Amino acid sequence: MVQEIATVTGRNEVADGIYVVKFSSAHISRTSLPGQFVNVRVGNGFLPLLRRPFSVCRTQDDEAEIVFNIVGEGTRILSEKEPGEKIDVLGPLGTPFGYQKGVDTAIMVAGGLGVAPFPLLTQKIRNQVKRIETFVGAATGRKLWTEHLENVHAATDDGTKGFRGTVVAQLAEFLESNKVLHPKIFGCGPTRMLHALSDLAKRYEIACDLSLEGDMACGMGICQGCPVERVNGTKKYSLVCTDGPTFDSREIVLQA
Amino acid sequence: MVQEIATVTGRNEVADGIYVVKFSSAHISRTSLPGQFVNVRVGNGFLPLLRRPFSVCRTQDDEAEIVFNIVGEGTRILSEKEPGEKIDVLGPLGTPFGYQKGVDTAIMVAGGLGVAPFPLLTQKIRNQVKRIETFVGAATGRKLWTEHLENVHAATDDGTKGFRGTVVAQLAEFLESNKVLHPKIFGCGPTRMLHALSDLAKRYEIACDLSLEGDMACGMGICQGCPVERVNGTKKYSLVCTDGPTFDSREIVLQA
Amino acid sequence: MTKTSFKLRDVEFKNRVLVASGTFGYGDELKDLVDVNMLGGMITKSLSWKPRDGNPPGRIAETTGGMLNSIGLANIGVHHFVKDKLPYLKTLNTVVIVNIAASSIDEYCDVLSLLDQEAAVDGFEINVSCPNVKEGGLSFGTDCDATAEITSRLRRLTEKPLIIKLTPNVTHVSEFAKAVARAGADAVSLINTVIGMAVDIKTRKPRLSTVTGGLSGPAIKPIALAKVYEAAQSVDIPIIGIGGIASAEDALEFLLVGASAVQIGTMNYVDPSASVKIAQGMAEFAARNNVGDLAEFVGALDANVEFSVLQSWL
Amino acid sequence: MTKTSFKLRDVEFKNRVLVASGTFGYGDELKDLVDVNMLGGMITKSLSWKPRDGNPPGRIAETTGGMLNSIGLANIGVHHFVKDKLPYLKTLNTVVIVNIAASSIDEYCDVLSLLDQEAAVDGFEINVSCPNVKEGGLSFGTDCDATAEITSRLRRLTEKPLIIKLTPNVTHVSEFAKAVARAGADAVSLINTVIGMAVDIKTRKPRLSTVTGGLSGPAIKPIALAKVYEAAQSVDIPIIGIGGIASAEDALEFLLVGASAVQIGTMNYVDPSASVKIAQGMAEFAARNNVGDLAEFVGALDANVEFSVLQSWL
Ligand SMILES: Cc1cc2nc3c(=O)[nH]c(=O)nc-3n(C[C@H](O)[C@H](O)[C@H](O)COP(=O)(O)OP(=O)(O)OC[C@H]3O[C@@H](n4cnc5c(N)ncnc54)[C@H](O)[C@@H]3O)c2cc1C
Ligand SMILES: Cc1cc2nc3c(=O)[nH]c(=O)nc-3n(C[C@H](O)[C@H](O)[C@H](O)COP(=O)(O)OP(=O)(O)OC[C@H]3O[C@@H](n4cnc5c(N)ncnc54)[C@H](O)[C@@H]3O)c2cc1C
Ligand SMILES: Cc1cc2nc3c(=O)[nH]c(=O)nc-3n(C[C@H](O)[C@H](O)[C@H](O)COP(=O)(O)O)c2cc1C
Ligand SMILES: Cc1cc2nc3c(=O)[nH]c(=O)nc-3n(C[C@H](O)[C@H](O)[C@H](O)COP(=O)(O)O)c2cc1C
Ligand code: FES
Ligand code: FES
Repeated sequence: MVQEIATVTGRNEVADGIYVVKFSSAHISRTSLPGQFVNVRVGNGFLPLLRRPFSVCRTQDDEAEIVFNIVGEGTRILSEKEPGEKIDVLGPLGTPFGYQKGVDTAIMVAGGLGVAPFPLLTQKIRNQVKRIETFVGAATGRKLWTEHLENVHAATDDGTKGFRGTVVAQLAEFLESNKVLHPKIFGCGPTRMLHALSDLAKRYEIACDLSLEGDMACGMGICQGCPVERVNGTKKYSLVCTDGPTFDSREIVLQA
Repeated sequence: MVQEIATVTGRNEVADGIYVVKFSSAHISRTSLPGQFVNVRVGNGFLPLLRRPFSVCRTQDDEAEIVFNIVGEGTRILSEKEPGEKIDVLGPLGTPFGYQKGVDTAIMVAGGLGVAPFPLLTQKIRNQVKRIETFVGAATGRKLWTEHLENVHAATDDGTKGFRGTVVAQLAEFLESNKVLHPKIFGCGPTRMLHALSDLAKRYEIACDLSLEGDMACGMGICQGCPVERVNGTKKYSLVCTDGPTFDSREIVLQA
Repeated sequence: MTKTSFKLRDVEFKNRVLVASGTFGYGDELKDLVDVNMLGGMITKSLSWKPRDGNPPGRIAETTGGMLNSIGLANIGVHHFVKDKLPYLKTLNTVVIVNIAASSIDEYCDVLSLLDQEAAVDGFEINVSCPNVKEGGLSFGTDCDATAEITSRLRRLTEKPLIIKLTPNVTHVSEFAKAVARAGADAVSLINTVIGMAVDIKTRKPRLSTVTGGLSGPAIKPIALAKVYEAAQSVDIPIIGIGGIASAEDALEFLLVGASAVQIGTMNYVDPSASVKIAQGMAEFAARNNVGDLAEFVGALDANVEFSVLQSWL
Repeated sequence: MTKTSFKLRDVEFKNRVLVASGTFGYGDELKDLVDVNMLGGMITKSLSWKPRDGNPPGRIAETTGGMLNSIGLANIGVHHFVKDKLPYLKTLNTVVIVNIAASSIDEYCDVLSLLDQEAAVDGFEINVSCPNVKEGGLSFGTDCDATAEITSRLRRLTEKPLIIKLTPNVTHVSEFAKAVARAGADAVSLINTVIGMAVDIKTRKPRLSTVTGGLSGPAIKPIALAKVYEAAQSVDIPIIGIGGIASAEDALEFLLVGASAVQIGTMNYVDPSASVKIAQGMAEFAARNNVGDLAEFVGALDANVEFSVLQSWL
């Protein structure tokens, strides 16, 4: 984990309102594992005050990339960073996805910007598994970003591209008509989607790691601000920022 | 007085760290009188929260100009405005300089950014007086901006340009060696300079209008936040934003 | 169309947005910029019996997301107000509330009695954040008995809406709300400014000539919401929420925690049209969400009652 | 070189900057990012006798220039702390203060007694912003007698520095400062967070699961300064200033109004190196201004005594 004033080396609108920002940091690029995140201070002022967390999306040599859409002031400021400008990045943070030996088929399921961690997961897992199937959902075709992924199955709410409906429904159809060997699901997206995905994983008895979002103040296990309820165990809550953001779907209680 | 979302039409660094920002506003341009100011909201956020006051520096057709240096967050943001961007401007505000009939020689005295109101004063008074003498002081030559003025006498603290010393000392020398007919002094600059200028005006028995600065919350006579003590009269304080920013030097008590 | 109006006694406010005392002058200064007839009402700068000069310079200082002020209740006095300001206010088609400040209970009574005869004055808001000269300058507003006494004395003098404006600078604002409700107030408004200060480290002087002053603006919104919520849990009379409101969304937060209406203060300086935009934005939000009457938002917070201010370990 | 150190009892702090409770964990989490040996000291997260799970999700919410929290004092408990955290803290070359939270006076005493034997614990800060179970959950910190009683009970149990951390959510913080000074505290620290809340208007739910929580960050700095100033006017024991400090300039404001040292809270989340930068910046400012000892700033406010909190009409 380092705190670095990194130089922005690229910024692209890769889909409608979706930005990729690239920055140089040897440490973050070379040590980040899939599912980990960086915590970005978008400016020196106090609006916004807190850092903003983003999954490490892709790494290449000494550069790392994040992908995001504009939801508020922080992401708006970030989307306006020009190459050459500086950002204050802290990372890598959190517990990566578990991709132990024995998994043959990696099934990645992304809702909206939940696609963020999967380019890096694809990058790292490619030589280890036999097969990758990637399900990417978005509201509409213009908001779909599917680069750096393998075997992409697209789904849109309005049917403008790929399957009409949710990614989870699409995955269910896929599982009905395809045999998958030693599969594991990796999911990231809105809570409602994670609920559906978690249910599906239980039904098919497939191991499933989910990457959660949630308000964070520190991102480093200091403030205790990001609890997620555990199914059982000695303590009632885990912390999204350090114990997560990735969790085995059977170990946590997703919020309503 | 209007509140307008005006388009920035120009931005130039006219001297070291000194910026001129031009914006289009027919009303402000056509109704502003010398010594009046506009109150600018530099962004939609809350940092800074309050508007920032700037003298109307020059007007041309439907465009008006302000000139400023970077002292804090507000002026920094303003200095980064690109042509085409919008700023929220409120004005013209305040009481203009008094340049009644009977004045033959206008003596303008500026310390630092106190030069701001004088291009407009020059523009408006040019055909009315017989002679204009302008004294402009700065810390150093690189920070001297003397465009759109007449008969400029420059002074710098370090002597890199013009007279070495303060503008007020330079003006005193000038008055010793020159006859001026029916003069009036117009002064704008740091408080210490205004003190010296006010003393000089008394000594030479020359009428003198000073333009004051001071913290403002509203700029419109609402908040009562900008008092200046009066020498005498029925009320103890005047308001810088509405009764001023220009005052007859004999009517007010300058702060220490 | 969404119903936006509400009533206090016989007085109907066309919507739930008012401009706060001290941030809109006497109503005439901003007439070129704001159509005050689009608002539920306007509240004047605090008026005292005699004109007041106010405090020495060093009256305002900006802070992160807010500002400090120490104006010293500079005002033109009630006689001057009646003569020079009321004629214009008479022409308005909105509710006019006069805010009163005083340094003794008798002074409050005198100012109110004089104004009660004026038809153009629709009601009163009482600023109790004033030094009680008899008690060595301690603020009335932090003394529950004094606040209640002011209320009951004034109640006897007027049939018009009587709103007591509470200070947040007390341990339990609910005690003050209950006391003034019992003493006959028609409503409470809160919060007045939060005590704060700022220092210029170069000169080593306080930025305000009075050392401390009142903090206002977006920075205090969370504090104001908690105080309004506390008051709303404790009394049945209407509450007018004030503190850092800058948008329709902010105003709706106040309604949800229990305010029947809101006042816009500091933001009037930043954007004179803020209050009108907020009034419109509230109606639009309601319409978009099929809410027929803004009253449906009042106190409609969906809070888990198991938890409360007291039980939460901060 | 400017002298930056100060003493509390026998304990010497190498400079006047500490990290605040709850914003630096137990000291080991940030060791890769911050050299805590560059600081005057570190204060642990509040510890209670037993571990505490804390409040349900919805524990933090950002606000203008600040944040709300309602953590519920989630902590690992004092036994776990002694076993797993103290060994690391022993290796540090800075002052380690343990912050204690409890729901009864006996619990405060038990935790302190247990830790008093540990050489690695240099002193105690007592978080009185905790619900007193015996009084139905009312906070100890808003009850002057209870706060004083905690102080005197704990005083009898330790010779180490005893700092009482005051809440700003009271009318007169000076009364609390005086009471704990009389009861034997070595210092007071203030402010803890200011009660606040925020609402999600779409769901109509409070953003915090406990409805209200504590506001911190730059937004509250003016409030904190005024409270520290009020306390400094009323007691002679050292004061540690807390609230919204983000720069050396901010810290110096606190020294000028009377604080002997400061704590950095929320800014540790935003910039883990903030506290070290602040400590360095204070020394540099002093050196630039030919101040040989930071002590010269303490209480050096150049205030016009004619005016005061009480007399200013806000
Ligand atoms: C571990 C982690 C990894 C993340 N990775 C990514 C990523 O790779 N790409 C990406 O686009 N986003 C990601 N997010 C979400 C991202 O952090 C937020 O979108 C961002 O913080 C919003 O900041 P803002 O200032 O633009 O919006 P704000 O002003 O903070 O919020 C604007 C609105 O969005 C809502 N909002 C804020 N944060 C979230 C959130 N976390 N989830 C849902 N709604 C929210 C707010 O309630 C508010 O209504 C991640 C979050 C976490 C916790
Ligand atoms: C009527 C009027 C007309 C003005 N006209 C001009 C003009 O034409 N050109 C110009 O450059 N400036 C002018 N000023 C001053 C200008 O408004 C301030 O420089 C500006 O508000 C600073 O904003 P900021 O956010 O950049 O700095 P802030 O962050 O507000 O301040 C940064 C530092 O500068 C100091 N400071 C802030 N305001 C002033 C001030 N008014 N005077 C001295 N120090 C200050 C602060 O104390 C602080 O230390 C005028 C002021 C008034 C009242
Ligand atoms: C400069 C200024 C002057 C004020 N004057 C008064 C006043 O005369 N009487 C009063 O009751 N409140 C006064 N207030 C308080 C406001 O009415 C309001 O309660 C407070 O500012 C909080 O709201 P806000 O955050 O929206 O500004 C004043 C506030 C400011 C900023
Ligand atoms: C998330 C969070 C957790 C906190 N936990 C504690 C705590 O356990 N004990 C305590 O005494 N203060 C706690 N505080 C209060 C801080 O120590 C500090 O008093 C307060 O945040 C004001 O300082 P700041 O504005 O610099 O953050 C906490 C603050 C925050 C933001
Ligand atoms: S965000 Fe601070 S502990 Fe997780
Ligand atoms: S700045 Fe508000 S009255 Fe002058």
